[in-house]
Amino acid sequence: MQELITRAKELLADGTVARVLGWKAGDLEYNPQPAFFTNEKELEEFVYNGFCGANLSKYMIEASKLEGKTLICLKPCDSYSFQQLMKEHRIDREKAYIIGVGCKGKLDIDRIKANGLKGVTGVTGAELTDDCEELCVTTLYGDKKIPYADGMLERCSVCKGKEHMICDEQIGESKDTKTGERFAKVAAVEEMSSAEKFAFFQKELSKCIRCNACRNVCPACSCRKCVFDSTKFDSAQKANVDSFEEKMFHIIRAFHVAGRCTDCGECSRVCPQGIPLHLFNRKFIKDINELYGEYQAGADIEAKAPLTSYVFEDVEPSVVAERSKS
Amino acid sequence: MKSEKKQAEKIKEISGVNPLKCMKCGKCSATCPSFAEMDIKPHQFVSYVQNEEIEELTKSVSLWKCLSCFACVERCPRDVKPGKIIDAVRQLVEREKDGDYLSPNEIPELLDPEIPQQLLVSAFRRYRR
Amino acid sequence: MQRIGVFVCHCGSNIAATVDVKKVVEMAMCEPGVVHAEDYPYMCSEAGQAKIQAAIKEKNLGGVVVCSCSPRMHENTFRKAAEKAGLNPYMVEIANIREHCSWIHKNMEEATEKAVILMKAAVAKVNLNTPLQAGESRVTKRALVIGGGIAGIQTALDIAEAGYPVDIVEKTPSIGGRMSQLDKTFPTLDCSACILTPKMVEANAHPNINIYTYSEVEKVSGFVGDFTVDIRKKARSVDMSKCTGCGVCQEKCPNKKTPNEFNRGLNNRSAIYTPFAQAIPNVPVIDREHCTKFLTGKCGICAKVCQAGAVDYEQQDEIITEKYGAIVVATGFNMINLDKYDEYAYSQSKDVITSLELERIMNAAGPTKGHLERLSDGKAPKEMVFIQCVGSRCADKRGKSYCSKICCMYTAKHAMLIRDKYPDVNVTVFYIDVRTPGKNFDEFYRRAVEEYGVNYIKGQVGKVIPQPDGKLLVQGSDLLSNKQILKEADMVVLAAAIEPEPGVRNIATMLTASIDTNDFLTEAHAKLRPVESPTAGIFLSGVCQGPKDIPETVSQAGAAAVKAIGLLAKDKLTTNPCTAKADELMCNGCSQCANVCPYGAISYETKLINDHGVREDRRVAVVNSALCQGCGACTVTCPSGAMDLQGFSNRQILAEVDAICR
Amino acid sequence: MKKIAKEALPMLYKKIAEAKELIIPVKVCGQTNYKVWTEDAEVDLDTLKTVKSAKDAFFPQSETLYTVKKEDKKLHIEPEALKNQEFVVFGMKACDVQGVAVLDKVFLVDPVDSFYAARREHGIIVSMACHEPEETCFCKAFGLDAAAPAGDVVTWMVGDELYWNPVTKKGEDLTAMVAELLTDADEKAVEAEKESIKKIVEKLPYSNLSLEGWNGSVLDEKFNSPIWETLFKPCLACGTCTFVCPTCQCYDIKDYDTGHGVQRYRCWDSCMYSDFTMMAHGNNRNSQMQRFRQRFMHKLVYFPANNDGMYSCVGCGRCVEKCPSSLNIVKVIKAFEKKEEK
Amino acid sequence: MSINNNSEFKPKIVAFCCNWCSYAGADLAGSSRLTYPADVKIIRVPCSCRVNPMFILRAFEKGADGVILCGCHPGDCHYTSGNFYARRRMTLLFSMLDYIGVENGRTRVEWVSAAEGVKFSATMNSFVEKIYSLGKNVRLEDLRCKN
Repeated sequence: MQELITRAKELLADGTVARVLGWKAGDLEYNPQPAFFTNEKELEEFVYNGFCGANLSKYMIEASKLEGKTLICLKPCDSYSFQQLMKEHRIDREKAYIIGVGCKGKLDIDRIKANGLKGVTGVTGAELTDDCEELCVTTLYGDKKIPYADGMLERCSVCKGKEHMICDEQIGESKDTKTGERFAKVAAVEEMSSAEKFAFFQKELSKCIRCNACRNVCPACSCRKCVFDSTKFDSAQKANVDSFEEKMFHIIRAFHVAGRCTDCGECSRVCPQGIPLHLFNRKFIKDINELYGEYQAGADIEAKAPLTSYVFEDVEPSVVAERSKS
Repeated sequence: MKSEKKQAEKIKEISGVNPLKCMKCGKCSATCPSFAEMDIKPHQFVSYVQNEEIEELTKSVSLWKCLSCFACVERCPRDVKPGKIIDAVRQLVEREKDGDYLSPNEIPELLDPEIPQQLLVSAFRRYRR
Repeated sequence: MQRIGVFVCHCGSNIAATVDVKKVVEMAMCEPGVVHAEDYPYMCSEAGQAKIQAAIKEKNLGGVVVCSCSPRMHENTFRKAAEKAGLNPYMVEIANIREHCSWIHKNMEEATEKAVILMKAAVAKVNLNTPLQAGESRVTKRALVIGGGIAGIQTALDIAEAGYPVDIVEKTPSIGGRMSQLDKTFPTLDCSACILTPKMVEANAHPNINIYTYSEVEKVSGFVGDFTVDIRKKARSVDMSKCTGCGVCQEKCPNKKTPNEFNRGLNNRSAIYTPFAQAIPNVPVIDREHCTKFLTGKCGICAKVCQAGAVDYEQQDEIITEKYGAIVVATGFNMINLDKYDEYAYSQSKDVITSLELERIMNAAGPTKGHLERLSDGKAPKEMVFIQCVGSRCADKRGKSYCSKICCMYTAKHAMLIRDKYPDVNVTVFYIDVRTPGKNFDEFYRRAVEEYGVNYIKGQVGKVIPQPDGKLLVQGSDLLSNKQILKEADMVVLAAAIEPEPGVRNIATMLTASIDTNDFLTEAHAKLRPVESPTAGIFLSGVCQGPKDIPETVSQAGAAAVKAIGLLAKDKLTTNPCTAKADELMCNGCSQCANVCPYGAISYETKLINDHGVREDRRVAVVNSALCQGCGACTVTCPSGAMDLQGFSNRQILAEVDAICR
Repeated sequence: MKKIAKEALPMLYKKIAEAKELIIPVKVCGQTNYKVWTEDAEVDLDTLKTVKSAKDAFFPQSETLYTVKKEDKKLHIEPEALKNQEFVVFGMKACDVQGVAVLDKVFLVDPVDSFYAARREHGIIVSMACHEPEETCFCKAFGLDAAAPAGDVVTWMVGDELYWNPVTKKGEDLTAMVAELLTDADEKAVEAEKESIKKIVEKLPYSNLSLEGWNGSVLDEKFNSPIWETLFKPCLACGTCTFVCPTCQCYDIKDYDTGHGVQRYRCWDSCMYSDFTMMAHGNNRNSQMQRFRQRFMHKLVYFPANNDGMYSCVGCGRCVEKCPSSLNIVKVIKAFEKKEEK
Repeated sequence: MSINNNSEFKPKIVAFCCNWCSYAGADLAGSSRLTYPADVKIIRVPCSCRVNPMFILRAFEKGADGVILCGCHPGDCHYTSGNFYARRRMTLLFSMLDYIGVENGRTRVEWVSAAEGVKFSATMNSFVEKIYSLGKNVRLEDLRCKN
C-alpha cells in the first residue's frame, strides 16, 4: 500500500496525473470507499486492502470528462471492465493512467459476519502485504480467527485470474484465490426441474427492493438513461410490486449486459438483500461459451461481441428445449 | 370397405409411407427384379393402397414374390418406397394370422415351415438397416 | 391522443360472412380516441376510399384504422387515400381481419372476437403513430446486368434502346450463355446461333452498352437508385485493345489438353482460347490454370506468334467501381450433377449423355462436327433411348422438387431431329408426363410421334446396364401395357434437371435479394410482380427466377428491362420513412448499433448536447436515413432504447402487445 | 410484567395470527425482513437488524390507491379500501419504533394521509429491546434507549424467556387476548438486561457521535458548504439507503395498465434517483451532488427545522451496513465535524 | 367475469411475424384457407431482428400464454442478416426463461417463408396445441393483471 501511495504522490507531483482514483479509509475497519485524491495530504487517507472490493472502472466515465489524466487503480478483474468500457467508447484511454494493483481476494463483511460474528469492530490480516490466510476479527462480543477464504466474496473463489488485461504499470503481489468452478452453481440450477427453478428464483427475487444498486454499480450498465428510468419505452418502473421485479427487471438487465458483462461480480456484492444476481449473468456467459464459442468480455478489445455477430451455422433457438433438463 | 380403410391406414402407419406422394412414374416397376413373377406390380401396390383395395393385395401372389431388395425404395424419386408398402402388407397378413411382432433373436426358435420365407428375408433386411 | 376513425371492410362476403362487422364497428366506438367508426362492403373501392376521406375531413381525424385485407395488399391504397384528404399517410394502420382472421376461422363468434382484438391493437398503435415524411434520393441513370446470356443481352438491349447506359458483367470469356451451346431451338427448329449471334453483335456494337466479360461482381453496396458495385475484371492475359482476333495463338498453343467447357468437356481445347467461333469479344483468354507458361514459366509461344503484341502475361485483375440505379440479375442455369444417379450409368458409360451434351454432338462446331455418333467407339447408333425427368420432380435429396419445364420440348426436338437426319435410328422416349403448354408446343410433340415415328413409352427407366459388347441394356416400365421392358440401346440421353447457376447464392447475398430453397431468386409477388426482387431496384431476368424456355426468357428479359427503365426514368425516389432514429439525449455512443447495421447506415459524431441543462460533448449515433432500410436490428441492440424505429417504435409495438393481451 | 418461554413463541404467533395479521421478522434465503407470519415461516428474532425496516407495515413499498375501469367510453373509479383490520408488528427495535414516530410527523398532520392513518390506527406495535447492539448502531446519538423501546407492548429477550410488558390500551388488549400463554414475572431479569444493553451501547464505536451543529437553523451554512462537492463522489445514485431507511417517506405515484383497468399506485421513491421530483420542465436538482446533499440536509436540517428539532434519522445504521460505496450519514456528519475542527 | 372463464382455458398467443416472409406466409395461409386457432394474434414487424426481448417479456407480463417469433429462413432475410441476430438473441432469451423456470414450450422461433402458408398454419396449430397442454401462464404474469 505504501508503495502505491508513494507512486501516486510521484505521478501527482510530476504532473503525469491530475488526480488519483482509489480507495479511502473508512470509519470502520471494513468500510473503505472509492475516492478521488488530488494532493499529497489527501493521499494520507488512501487505503488498499482486502475490503477494497469496489470496481473503480465505472468512475472513469466521469473522470474521462475532466481535465488531465486520472490515475486509476485497477484490480485484475476490474481491468476487464475498464477495457470493455473502452471498447464501447465510454471512457477515454488517454485520460487514464492505470496502475494494476495486486489482489489476494476481496472480503465481504456479510460473509465474515456469517461466521457467527456480531458487532465487528476490527479485522486484521487483510492488508496486501499480509499472506491473507487468516483473519483476526475483534467484536464487541469476543474475538475470533477465521480462514481468509471464509470471508471472501463469492466472485474471488471463482476468480478469472490475476492477470491485468490493461495497465500502465503494476504494483503489489497477487495470490491465486480460485477454489471453485465458475459455472457450478449455474449448472446446478440447470439440473433442477422447471418448478424447482421457478421456486428458487422466485424466492431469491422476492427479496428485491428495486434499489437499483446492482444496476448503478454495474460497469456494463453505463447507459445515460436506463430503459427502466425512461418514459420512452413504457417501461419506467420504480415499484416493488408482485412479480414484476423478479422477472422483467433482472432478465432484461442481464440481457442488456449479455456479451458485455465481464462477470466482475459487483451486482452480487452490492445487493442489500444478498440476491445471487451473478447467476443471471453467468448463465448468459455459460450459454454464449457453449453455443457460440468461448468469449470473455473485456479480454480482447477487437473481438466481435457474441450478440452483434453471427455465423450461418448458429444453433436454432429450439436447442434450448433440447438442452433443457426440465 | 370400412375395415379396408382401416387396413390401409395400418399399412401407411407400418410403412411410414404416404402413397399420395406417388407421381406414377413407374420407376419402381422398372427397377424390380421380380416384376415378371408378380400379378400386382410394385407401382400398382401404391395405387391399391391409395384406393384402399387391400383385400386384393393380401391375396396377391406378388406379396410373397417381392425380394425386399428395396431397389424401388432406393430409386423412387418421390420417396414413396413401394417396397416398404409391400412389406407392410405382408406384416398385416401375418399379424392377422396371430404372428405378431417378431424380433430377429426370436426367429430361429420360432422357425416354422408355415412362415413364408419372404417374410423372414424381409425382416432380416429390415433389421439390418 | 389522436382522433381516430375506424373503417371496417366487408370485402364482399370475404370478411362479412365470418366476422360480424357491425359488432367490430360498435366495439371500435368504445375504444379510447375513436371518434368515428363505420363499415362498408368494399373499403378499397372508389366509394369506400371516399368515405374515409370524407370522415377525415368532417371529423378532423388524426389517425385512421382500416380493418380489411392484408396491409401487403392495400396499405398503400389507403395511405394514398388518406393523403389526398390531407392526412399524413403514415397515420394509417391496417388491421388484417381477412387473411389473418375471416379466411382462417369458421366460427363467427370466435372470428369476430379476434377481429375486435386486432382492431384494438391497430387503434392502440395508431394512437402512438407520428406523421412521417418520406425523404428523397437521387437515381443514378445507369443499369447493371449480371449475366450475358440471352436474358442479359435482351435486357441490356432494351434498356440501351430506351437511352440509358447499361453494363453487362459476364463471368465467362464471351457473352452468349447457354443458348450459344444449343444447336436448334424448338418449336421452329431455328438454328440457335443464327438467331443469337446478331443479338450478341448488336449488344457489342450498341453505344449504350458496355460489356465486361471474364468479370465478376465482387461487392455491392448502396440501395435502389444508388448502388455502388465493384466489378472484378479477371486478368485475360490478352490486351483487348491490341488483339485482332486472328486466332493464330490458339492454333500454335502447344497445350491442347484442357477439357473444353463449351463442349461440356467432350473434347479438348488449347490453354489460350476463345470459347467458340462467334465469341464476343473475339479476344482469347489464357487459362492460367492450364497454361504451360504460367505453370512452369517455360513456353511463351503465344506471345511470340502474336503479331499485334497483345499477349500480356503480367496482366493483373482489375477492380472497376461503378454506380448504378438498377441491377438486373440474369445469371441463368446449369445442368445438375448426375454423379448420384448410378442407376443410369452416366459416369460408367460414355454413351450415356445429357441432353446438353447431345446438343453439342449434333452441332456442326461440336466435338463430332455434327455427326451423331457414340463417344465410346465413334459408331453410328441404331437404337436411341431418351429418359425424361432425370432429377426433376424428385422428393429425395438427389434431385430437384420442381419440373425443369424445358425437357419435354427439347427431348421431342432431339427425337425429331434424329429421326429426320438419321431415319434408320430408332428413338424411344421414356416419359412420366409430356408437358407441352405453349404456343405450337403440343403440335410439335405430336409431329414427333405421328410424323417422325418417335416411340413414346409412359414409364420411367429403372436402370441402364452397360453390356460387355458396348450396348446399353435399358430396363424400364411400360405402365400402359403393365410390362417391364428390357431394351438394348446404343446411346442413352438423359434429360437432366436444370438448376440455378451456383454463383447466384453469392450474388443474391451481395444484393440482399432473397432466394428460395432451390436457389432461384424470389420474385416480389408470384403473380403481380414476377420480374422484381423484393429488394428494391433489383430485377430478375431469365432462368435465375425459375425454369423457362427461350421465348419466355426473352419476354421476361424485356419485362425486367421495362421495370428497370421505369426506375431509371425517375430523377428522384422517395425513400421509406420508417427508418431508425437515435435519441441524442439517451445515446451512449457505444457503437453496438453500428456493429449490427447491415447497410452501414449508422455513423458517430461528437456533438454538443444539452441534456436538461447539462451541456457536454458526446459521441452519438447518427442514422443516414437514405441508407437505412428499417430492419430494426439496431433498436434491439441498443440497451438504453435510444435507437428507435419510426413506424414500428418500441411504444407502438408494446401498445399492440398490451392490446392483444388485454 | 409477563413472560413466555422462548420455545413457546410459535404458539404465541399462532394465537395472535388466529385473530390478527402478524408481521414479524422472517428469514428468506439468508435475509431477514418483516413479513406476514405463516405457519411455515422461519421467524428470526436473533438478527438485530432486518434488511428493510418495519416501515412497510405502515407505509408499504407500493400500494394501490384506486383503480379506474372502463365500460364503453365511461370511466369508473374504484377506491382501494383502507386498512380496517387490526394487525400486530412484532419485534420492532427502538429505532424502528422511532421511525414510525417520524413518519407520523409527515403523514398524520394536515392533510392526513388516510392510508397511513388507517394502518396506524389498526397497527399494534410489539417492540423488543436490542439484546446485542452492533457496531453500526448509533441510536444513542438521537436520544433513543435501545434497552427500552416505545411501543404498545415492550418485550425483552432474556435467556430463554421473552418478557412482555404492555404499556398502552392496545397493548393491554393484545395481552388479554394471549393471556393464557403468558405467565406473570417480576422485573429483575429485565432490569439486569437493560443494564447489560446500556453497557454495550457505551462501547459502540458510533455512540459518541455528536450532532452538534446540526439543527434547523444552520441551513445556509451547511447547504453552501464545499464539503458536499467531494463527499458525494462515490455515490452510485442507487436507492439502497432510502429503501432500508425507517424514516424515508418520499413516494411517487404511477399508473399501471392491468389490461382490465388502470391501477393508480404509489411507491417509495428515492431522492437519490435522477428522476426524483421530475417535472415537466425537468428536474430541480440535476446533479448527483445536489441530490446527495438533499438527502442529508433533509434528515439533519430541514426536518428538524419543521418538526421541533426532531431529526429524521433514528440511528439504526442500516445505511451504514448496506451502502454499496460505504457512504453513510455517519460519514457525512463526521466529515463536517472534521472540517470544522480544522 | 363469467364463471365459464375458469373452466375453459382460452390462451392468449402473440405471434411476431416479419413483414417479408412470415407475415406474407400468414397471408398465404389465409388465402389458402388453412385454419389455425383464433387464439393466435399476429403483430407485424419489419424483421425478426426488430423483436426486442422486452416485447416478449411484456407479453408474458400482461398475461400472454405463449409467444412465437417467425422470420425468414436463415440466409433469406430481406435485410440479409436480421434473423441471424434474432436467432442468437432468442436462443439466449429462451435459455434464460427456461433457466428461471418458465416452461420452454411457451416460446418458439420458426422460420416461415412467404411461400410456406402450409408451414405457417401447421406451426401455429402445433404451437397452440402445446400451449393448451401447458395451460395458463402463471409464472410470468404480473399479479396485477390476473383477475
